[in-house]
Amino acid sequence: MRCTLSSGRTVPQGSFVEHKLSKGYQKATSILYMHPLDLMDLGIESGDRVRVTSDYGSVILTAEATEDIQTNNAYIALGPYANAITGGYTHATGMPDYKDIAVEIEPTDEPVPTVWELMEIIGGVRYGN
Amino acid sequence: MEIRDVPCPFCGCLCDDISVRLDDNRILGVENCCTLGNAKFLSKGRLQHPIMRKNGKWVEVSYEEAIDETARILSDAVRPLLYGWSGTVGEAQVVGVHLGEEIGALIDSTTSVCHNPSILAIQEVGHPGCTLGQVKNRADLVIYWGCNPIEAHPRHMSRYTTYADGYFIDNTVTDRKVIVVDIRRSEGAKVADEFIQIKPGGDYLVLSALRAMVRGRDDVVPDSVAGVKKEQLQRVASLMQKAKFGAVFFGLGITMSRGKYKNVRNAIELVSELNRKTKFTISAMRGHFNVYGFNEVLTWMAGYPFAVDFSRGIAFYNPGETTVIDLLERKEPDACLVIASDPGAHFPKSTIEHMAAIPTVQIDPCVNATTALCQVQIPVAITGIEAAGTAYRMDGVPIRMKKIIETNFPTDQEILERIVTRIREMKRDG
Amino acid sequence: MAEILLKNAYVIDPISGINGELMDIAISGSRIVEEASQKAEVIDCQGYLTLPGGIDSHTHTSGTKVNFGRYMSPEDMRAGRTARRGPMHITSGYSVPTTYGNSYRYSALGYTTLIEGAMAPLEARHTHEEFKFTPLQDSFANTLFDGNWGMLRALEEGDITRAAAIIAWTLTAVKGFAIKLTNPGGTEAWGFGKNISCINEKIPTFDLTPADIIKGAIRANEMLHLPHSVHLHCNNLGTPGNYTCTIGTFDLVPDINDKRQSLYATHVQFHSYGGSGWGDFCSKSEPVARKVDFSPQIVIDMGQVMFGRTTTMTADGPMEFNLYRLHHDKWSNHDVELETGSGIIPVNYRKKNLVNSIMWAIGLELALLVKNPWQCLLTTDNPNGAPFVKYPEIIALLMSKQYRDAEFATIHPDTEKRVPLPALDRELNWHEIAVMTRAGQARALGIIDLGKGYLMPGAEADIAIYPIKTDEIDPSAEYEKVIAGFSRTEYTIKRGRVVSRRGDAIIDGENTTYWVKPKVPAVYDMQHDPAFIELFERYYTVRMSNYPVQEEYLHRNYCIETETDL
Amino acid sequence: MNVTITFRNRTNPFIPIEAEMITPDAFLQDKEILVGEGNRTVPLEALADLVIEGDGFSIEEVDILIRGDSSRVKRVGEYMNGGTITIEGDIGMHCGNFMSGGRIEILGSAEGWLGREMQGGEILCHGDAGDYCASGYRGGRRGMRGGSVEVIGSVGDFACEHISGGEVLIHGNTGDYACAEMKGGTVTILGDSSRVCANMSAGTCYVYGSAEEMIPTFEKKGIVDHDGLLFHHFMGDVANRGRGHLYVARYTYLQ
Repeated sequence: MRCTLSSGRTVPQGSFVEHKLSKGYQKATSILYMHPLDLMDLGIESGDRVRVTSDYGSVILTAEATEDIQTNNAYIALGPYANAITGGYTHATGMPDYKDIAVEIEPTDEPVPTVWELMEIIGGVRYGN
Repeated sequence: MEIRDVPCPFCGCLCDDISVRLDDNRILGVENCCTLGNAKFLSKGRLQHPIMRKNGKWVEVSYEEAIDETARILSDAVRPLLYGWSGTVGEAQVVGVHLGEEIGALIDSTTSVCHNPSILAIQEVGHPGCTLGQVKNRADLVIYWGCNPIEAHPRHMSRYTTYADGYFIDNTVTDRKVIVVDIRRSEGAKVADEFIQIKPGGDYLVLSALRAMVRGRDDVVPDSVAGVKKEQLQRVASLMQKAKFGAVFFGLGITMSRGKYKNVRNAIELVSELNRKTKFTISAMRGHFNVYGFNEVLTWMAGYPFAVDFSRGIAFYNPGETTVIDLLERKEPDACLVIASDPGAHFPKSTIEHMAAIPTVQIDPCVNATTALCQVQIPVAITGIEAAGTAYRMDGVPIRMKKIIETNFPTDQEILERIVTRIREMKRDG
Repeated sequence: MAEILLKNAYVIDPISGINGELMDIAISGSRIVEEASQKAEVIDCQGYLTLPGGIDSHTHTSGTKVNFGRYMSPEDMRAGRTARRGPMHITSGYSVPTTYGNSYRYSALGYTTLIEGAMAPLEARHTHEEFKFTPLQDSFANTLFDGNWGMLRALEEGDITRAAAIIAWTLTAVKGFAIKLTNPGGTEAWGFGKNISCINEKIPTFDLTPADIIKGAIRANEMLHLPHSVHLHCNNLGTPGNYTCTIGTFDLVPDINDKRQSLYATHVQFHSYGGSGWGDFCSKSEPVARKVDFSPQIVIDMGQVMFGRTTTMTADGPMEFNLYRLHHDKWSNHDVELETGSGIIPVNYRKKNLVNSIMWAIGLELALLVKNPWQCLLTTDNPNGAPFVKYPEIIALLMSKQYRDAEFATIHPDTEKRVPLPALDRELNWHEIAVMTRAGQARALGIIDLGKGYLMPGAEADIAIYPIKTDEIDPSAEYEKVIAGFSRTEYTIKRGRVVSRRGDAIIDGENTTYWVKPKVPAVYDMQHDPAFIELFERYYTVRMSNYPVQEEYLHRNYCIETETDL
Repeated sequence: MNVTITFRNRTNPFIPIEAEMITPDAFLQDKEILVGEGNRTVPLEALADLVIEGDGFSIEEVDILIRGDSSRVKRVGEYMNGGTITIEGDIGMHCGNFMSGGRIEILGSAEGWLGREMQGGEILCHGDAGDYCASGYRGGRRGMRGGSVEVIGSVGDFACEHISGGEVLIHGNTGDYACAEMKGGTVTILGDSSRVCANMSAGTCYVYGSAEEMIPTFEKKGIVDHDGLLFHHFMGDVANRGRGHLYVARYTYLQ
């Protein structure tokens, strides 16, 4: 399904901002909010996982229904999950396209990666656990 | 023990009425704070020692070794980047700017990925603004455009707008109208008198239509603009003109969406136009508690609010060229110092890939996503709790952050000063 | 203590009554002394013109709106960039330079003391932060009270003593120096988008007129025995016909201080306009100057306009909006809750523009028409009329009729019919220039007692040595040499140290911030006044305890304690 | 005088080179050409082979040829006032800034800010040009004021922003906000464009393709014939009290 994805702040994301490696932060930033009708179209329910793919990458997220959003639109808290599918081109303004990202959404059984895993994919090295 | 009137080191609201209960140098409880601030004051867990990556493994090192390594990395670099700054105080930012000058670095802050477009717009058309107390005491119309105060600035409405007592406002709930403009029905939209839902990317077009209407040129506007009916726009244009004091607050909904600074510019020009009819102000909902402070500091020291390139010995500024995302995307920096921010969590993948590929040092109290990208991390005192200094509220009001807890961790300023000193020694010794 | 002996200095020191004497000046530590020891470093002044360090009694170099002027103007920043060199940091900016830019460039002109023209109390910390990075000059902050609700309420109740107590608390809290009124009442009216037309119009939100505020503040100022008088930016700035308002304002001023004026009216050029609109806009410098001549209790500064690009910035928010509607360029506004307003727009004063040409003439006329130079000081209201780097040109214009005529020939041809300038033959002399750029300022500011503005033993060793031999230059004809001479000192000495040499800053420096602390009896200590506390709690967005500027912001500072009549 | 500059391969090809001294004028005056490579200043010869043949007595006699990888070389031809520069490959940002005379020809593509604040002379780019082609500097004011820019390929976003004079011809498409804040001059876009002429106050713009997401505050003036084709004629931007002319072959609104 083609959707327009935007990212932004949420209270849970903000509350865990000092604990980026916690389960709470991971959960708060890896939920994909979608209209219930779109979930129906995908044949999934809240809590199911989806693969979200843009021109810049692909990431596994947990879908959640909300009527606050219009169909064919999706919303995600800002954070490393959103950034896994955000491009670095800024139209020479300095600001990447964190909003209005064209994405393809499909159901999946794959697990949501941890923040450390996302960092390792791009060449980072986890500290501690 | 209770310490009153503590400024909160979380968001740009910089609420300075927090009461903190302490016992034995530990925070037991916090009053007046929102969920976000609360979480920060009560946060536990931090990096205890400087760490460094040796042979692919993290090892604990002394402050001296970590600072030495940082100084070496920065001195060797041809295109060093100093990034972050918004989560620390002006006194540390000043040292950062001098460091940038000293080593011919690029210096940029988190502004680059939040309200950079607002600044670009202000640089084109100016900024009719005010301090938040003007809104609190006078505004009978408040417009939140592309921002979500309930989630991002939870006390904004109760301290400064909708629910705040005001000198010229008899009943704050009935005497103030609230308009929310967003692409989704946010929490704020639910308490608004009027909600305008725009198609993603359509803010600019709606703003142009409102400007034409305020000028009395409804005739040129089509029946529907970016998903908004013309009738609703006319109703809103009329509400705006009837207000005695209107205040627009805008957020990342318009700075990050298509058009970027042009959206903000259009919003500012709408407000300037409205000032011909009545009183109107516009303000950015700044994120980090001191994101505005870095803009102020860099401006008085180098002339520009962010994204300055010192490589040619003068200050050069050109967002899109000297901004952090563009630099990393083009793989220009060959070393990076990150302080008081977490690009690992907030930058697009391709850009942090480059950060992981070059020597990167982070100065931060906590282990965060950026830790994984670094060669060195130096833990410091938590600014606003363990270290004092100046922060600038979203409206430009400077407030002194307090130190309420004693700590053995050095401050950002101390670490930066030691790095500068070490770099000077290295230069002197050739 | 380090000692310096300046030999063969050609000194003009109006406060000490010295008008051109070749003499030696001994410096020990930060002060001028009777004589220096053998160890003193000797500087041969070669007979060069040696003056007390320049004092700018009204300039905008530090604080919220100045910084916003930089922030919003990358095009101005790139117009004046210098590289890091020796101890000099990089600088940017032409009309609103960075703090280091201001400091180095003022120092090159021989200025050692700056009075920030307008500091909003709520944002005072910002001004003090920038003072720290303006290292080569001492700093003073005029503090804005034009729309201060606490003071306005007290005046509304006719309680001048209480108004004085509120002023005292605020000045002490924000480490301010003097009372500044900018368009009194007008900035409060601007809170709802309105303005005040003149001194007798009621403010929409308080039962007061500007006249009430001005008279009340003058009385309160003297009750507090502040060193400086009330520093006033009159109502109605920049409007055709406003000279009547200005003269009416001057009529309000009693003569109640025998050491200095009772009112300092700033940038009076902008307030000396005739005509009923832009169509018949003309100079009214003559009646204004005549009024000043007959009012020893008043001192004014010029607010000279010079041609070229600059940035206007003032607490006068409504005026800036009007200016924006004329220029259609970018416009910033920043109202400060319970206190004042402010606005900023870039402007380009053009010779082809008749109004701009008339403005240029009016500033010069005021300086030439006011008989006593102690009553008309040299400023551009930097950067409003022009950036301060234009001072040498202004000095030359005042000293040379020939230069004025040459310039006059290049401006809008209709100017001649609207201004008296071409008929003015007066040419100011070196002594008068010294009065208008340092001695007069020191007296008007009330800081002679602090050792400012003169060169006798006991004075602060703030000295400017210009590469000018007054007996070898005819300023009337060789005005180019006057400009060159005043543009770059041989030496600028600040507090006993050479800080600037032939235009380059040579040390980091550290300024002193001067602030006042009136001694108020406990009963008038607003810190414990319930009504005052309530005003804070209910209407400010900053807690009263977080409002005062903390000690950390002062660095090197000097507190002027005053006895009061409260 | 023929100047050939051949950039050599570098260990770190990503570090930009700032080469504002590469102008015919500098070679005519026989200046030592210094360039910035990151935070270091080096002679041009440290990065490129330099061959100078023949003499030049006037600026018109100086021809510069740039070869090798010049895609990260910025500010070539800045303040150029005569002569020619030919670039065989791609060129970095700010090529031809403030140019007032002479001719620059780029056989490859150009990065952002091509011909920024240009006052005169000609630029011809055979490939694509990046964002802010023929635009102004931050802080608004007037962008390109004179001269001509022709791009055979497409251009990025914010092309001709703040343009107040001169002529621009784009054979391909533009990105978003072409001719934003336009104050004068003539811009011709043979391909498609989006949100074109936003907030324009004066000047003329032709879009031969489709104008996507038209700004909703332009006044329709009817259909006119131009160049043998029919165009919708708009005036605006009304939101900005503008009196500019926009001619588009096709258009859509975001409704």
